[in-house]
Amino acid sequence: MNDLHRLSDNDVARRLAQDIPDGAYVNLGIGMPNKVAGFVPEGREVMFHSENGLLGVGPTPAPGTEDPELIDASKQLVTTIPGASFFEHSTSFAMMRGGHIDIAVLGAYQVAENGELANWATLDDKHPPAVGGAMDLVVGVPTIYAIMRHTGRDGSIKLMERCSYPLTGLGVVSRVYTDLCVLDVTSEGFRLVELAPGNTLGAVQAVTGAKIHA
Amino acid sequence: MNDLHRLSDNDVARRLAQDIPDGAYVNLGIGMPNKVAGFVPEGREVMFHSENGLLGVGPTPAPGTEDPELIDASKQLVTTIPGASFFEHSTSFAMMRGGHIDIAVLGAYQVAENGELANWATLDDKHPPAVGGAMDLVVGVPTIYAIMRHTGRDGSIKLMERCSYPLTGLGVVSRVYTDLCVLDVTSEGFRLVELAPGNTLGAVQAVTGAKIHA
Amino acid sequence: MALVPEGYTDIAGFALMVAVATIAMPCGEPIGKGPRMIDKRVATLAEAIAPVEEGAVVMIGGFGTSGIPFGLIDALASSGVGGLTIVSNNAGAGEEGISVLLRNGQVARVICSYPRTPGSIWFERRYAAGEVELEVVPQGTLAERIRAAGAGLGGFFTPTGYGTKLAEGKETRQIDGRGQVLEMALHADIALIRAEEADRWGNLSFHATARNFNPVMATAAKHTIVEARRVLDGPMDPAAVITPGIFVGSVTEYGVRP
Amino acid sequence: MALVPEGYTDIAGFALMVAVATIAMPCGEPIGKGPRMIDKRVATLAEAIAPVEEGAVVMIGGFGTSGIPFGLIDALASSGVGGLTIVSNNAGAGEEGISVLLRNGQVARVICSYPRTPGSIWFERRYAAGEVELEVVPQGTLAERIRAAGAGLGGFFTPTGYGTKLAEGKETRQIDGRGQVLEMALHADIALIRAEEADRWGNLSFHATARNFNPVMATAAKHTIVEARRVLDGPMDPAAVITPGIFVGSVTEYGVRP
Repeated sequence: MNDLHRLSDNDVARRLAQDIPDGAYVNLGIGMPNKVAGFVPEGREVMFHSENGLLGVGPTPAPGTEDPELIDASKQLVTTIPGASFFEHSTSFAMMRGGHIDIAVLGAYQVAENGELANWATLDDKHPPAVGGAMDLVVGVPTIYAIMRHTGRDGSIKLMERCSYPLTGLGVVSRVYTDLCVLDVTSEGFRLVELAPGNTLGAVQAVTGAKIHA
Repeated sequence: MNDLHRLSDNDVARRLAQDIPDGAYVNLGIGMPNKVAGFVPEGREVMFHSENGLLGVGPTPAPGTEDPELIDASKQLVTTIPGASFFEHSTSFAMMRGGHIDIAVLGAYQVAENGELANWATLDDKHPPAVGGAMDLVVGVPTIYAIMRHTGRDGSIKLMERCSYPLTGLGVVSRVYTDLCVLDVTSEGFRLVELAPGNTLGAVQAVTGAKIHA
Repeated sequence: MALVPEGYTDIAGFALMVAVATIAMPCGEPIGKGPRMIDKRVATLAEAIAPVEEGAVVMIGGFGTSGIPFGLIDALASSGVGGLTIVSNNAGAGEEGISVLLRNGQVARVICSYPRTPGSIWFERRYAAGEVELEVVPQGTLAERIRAAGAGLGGFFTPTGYGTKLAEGKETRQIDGRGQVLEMALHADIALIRAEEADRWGNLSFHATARNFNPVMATAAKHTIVEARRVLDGPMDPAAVITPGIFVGSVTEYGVRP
Repeated sequence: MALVPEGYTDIAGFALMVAVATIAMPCGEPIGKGPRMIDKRVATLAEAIAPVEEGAVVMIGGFGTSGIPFGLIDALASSGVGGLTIVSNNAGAGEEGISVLLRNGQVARVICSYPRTPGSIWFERRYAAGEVELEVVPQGTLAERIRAAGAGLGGFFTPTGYGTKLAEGKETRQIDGRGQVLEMALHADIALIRAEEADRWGNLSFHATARNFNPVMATAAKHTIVEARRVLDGPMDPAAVITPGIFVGSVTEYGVRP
């Protein structure tokens, strides 16, 4: 794998952010997905939704202005932008499940070429499973972007023919952004959108568990 | 029926109002039930619920202070009392169906000795049926009081063994207040609570379609 | 084996988001230097109503005389679009509101809980002549079916109506010892909504009992059209928003109060 | 045959109600001359928590660190009541909130969506030792099951979780071409709620994202116990009420903000 040139997490998030259109309602999962907010191109107004009851998530508060009860789904302190609203949980999930949010960006353990997503549980039964809001997002939001490292830290395959971990949803992922490439999920399987600079399709295919259509 | 002494609608409403306890949450149906609000004994704080999104209905506004968009379920102009709240329809019916309201007072075409209530449609198919919120109230509110004239204007029987009109609910009425008497609905059928002044059980029984247990 | 998806544990990068974001989104100011990007305001009621197509399912907020979008209904009447299915609590009264649509013959079907308001002459006339279909739904079930559509649920079991004529032909079962009826989500193409205040993001608040069916209907249509008594210049207080703008398609100011 | 039940057409009598009512209920003033009649205020958290019984199902509002009724949880911990089923989004973190109940061994079962918050050591310890049962529910389904209980619905069909491990053993069907799972109402004996403001009628408002699960849980319990940062002397503005007092059993002031 010496011939692979990996983007940083921030660069993957920056790449994904280019695909968030002006005026979109977007839910960001915790962790790597949450980085996307910082890279939305200037001039676009995007309303970020946080499952805990906030539409219009703003940046981290300036020191001294923090509100301990104004947090996002990652439990980080945030602010609101103009046009924001607060609401309770059943309304928040009505937005998610009811098809009102345009795009959700989710982390993933595994993504399969048929759009399967696994991001809530592994095969390890020692630790309690924790599903959060991921299953509601994948059934309700029409466009699901997965953002992830292309392979596990141990080199394990994460993009594959079928997920081996318990599923979050079936046929839900539209596009995958990794540190090596961007792939669309199509009826034929993964289709290459672009390679991260310095990589070849052959090298990326070698660390991918399903065929990448060029 | 010369020997019957009938209470006025107001006196029936006044009698019923004695049975509304302090602190109760009460929904009043349109028409005769709505009169009950005016007769709650002084010193009791009762929160009247209106299905169109108001808890804490107050009296008719003084002339010149009317708010055309502050109405009750009868579409009459009202006010609010201290402690009132506004909410939307699905919350309003959550209160009704979810068992949060203590008492509902409903008008009735017919009430049966097994607690059946008919108050939304007749056997006349020429006119469109109109159910409103009655069916939600009868399934959700633990205590349903029917308030009605004991017989129809044409002398027809309205308290009977089984309703002949389409049902609003099964086994839902707890007590019936009429211009002739107050009856409890029990597992044995109607049981006399009291007679309007000047009436005999025999005379009232004669205009009732089911046995009144003394 | 990492238990947490890649990146989940790495929230240090959040600081970078913040650094960038505080530049791109200064608090309290519109984002960017260009024109305001989310702006749901539409100049006229006629323009607002233009997306309504022949045969559309149209939800109309209001209860009695309160919270009815009279301006939008009049615009819909003027548009002449027909074959409509109207979902509303009532079926109009007198010569205004939904009655105008019925009088014009624009309505093929009504789904409501209470079509017998005093003065519902146009509904009664069309109904008696067999010119309009009627589906009567218990009021709470109507609100809940609309909510289910907006919330992405297929249907629900409710005790309301069990054992009555309105449950005939419907699936029922016993749950926790009570008879319950399966009721399905009720979707619409269009919702016509009356609000008190709105902002350019489509956030809405309502006045007194004019709230009623408006918030829930706003969630259940493909396109939600709002007349607001006042359209604010700035944003609404986030805690005062009753209907978040995500549910709203367009907003037009219509200052008339019935 | 009268189409309208007796009395329905006779709304002239309403005027009499008004005449009497304006005497009994002068606008803006408490009713009657005696003591205030509806007063849900309770002096101490310990008194507020007294109705919680051994083995109760207890819903606890909050998400992450926001909107959690820490005061009530601490009072519950001090009460020593055990065998509890806790329904909450998370399962506690660090040495506070739900973690204290777990540490004390008061919890037999947890129903939640996300028990793996960083620092959920007491949950993990009890879970690993088999000392606490866990039911994991997708977060939206959790909120909706709670709402169904509060709204008197038996259950609902949702697409969430269809085809996954969390739908195993559950009834499913196709609705509008989508696989959906039947989920049942989730009731509680007690709900512990954190509000920003409350009045003596139990009306509540919430601060920012501290709203989260609190309003929906307040509807679903036999007895709802509230800690409010401020208890108002007078009534709340009716349009600003988020949780109407009808859903609330008791209110105690607890000014501490996390």
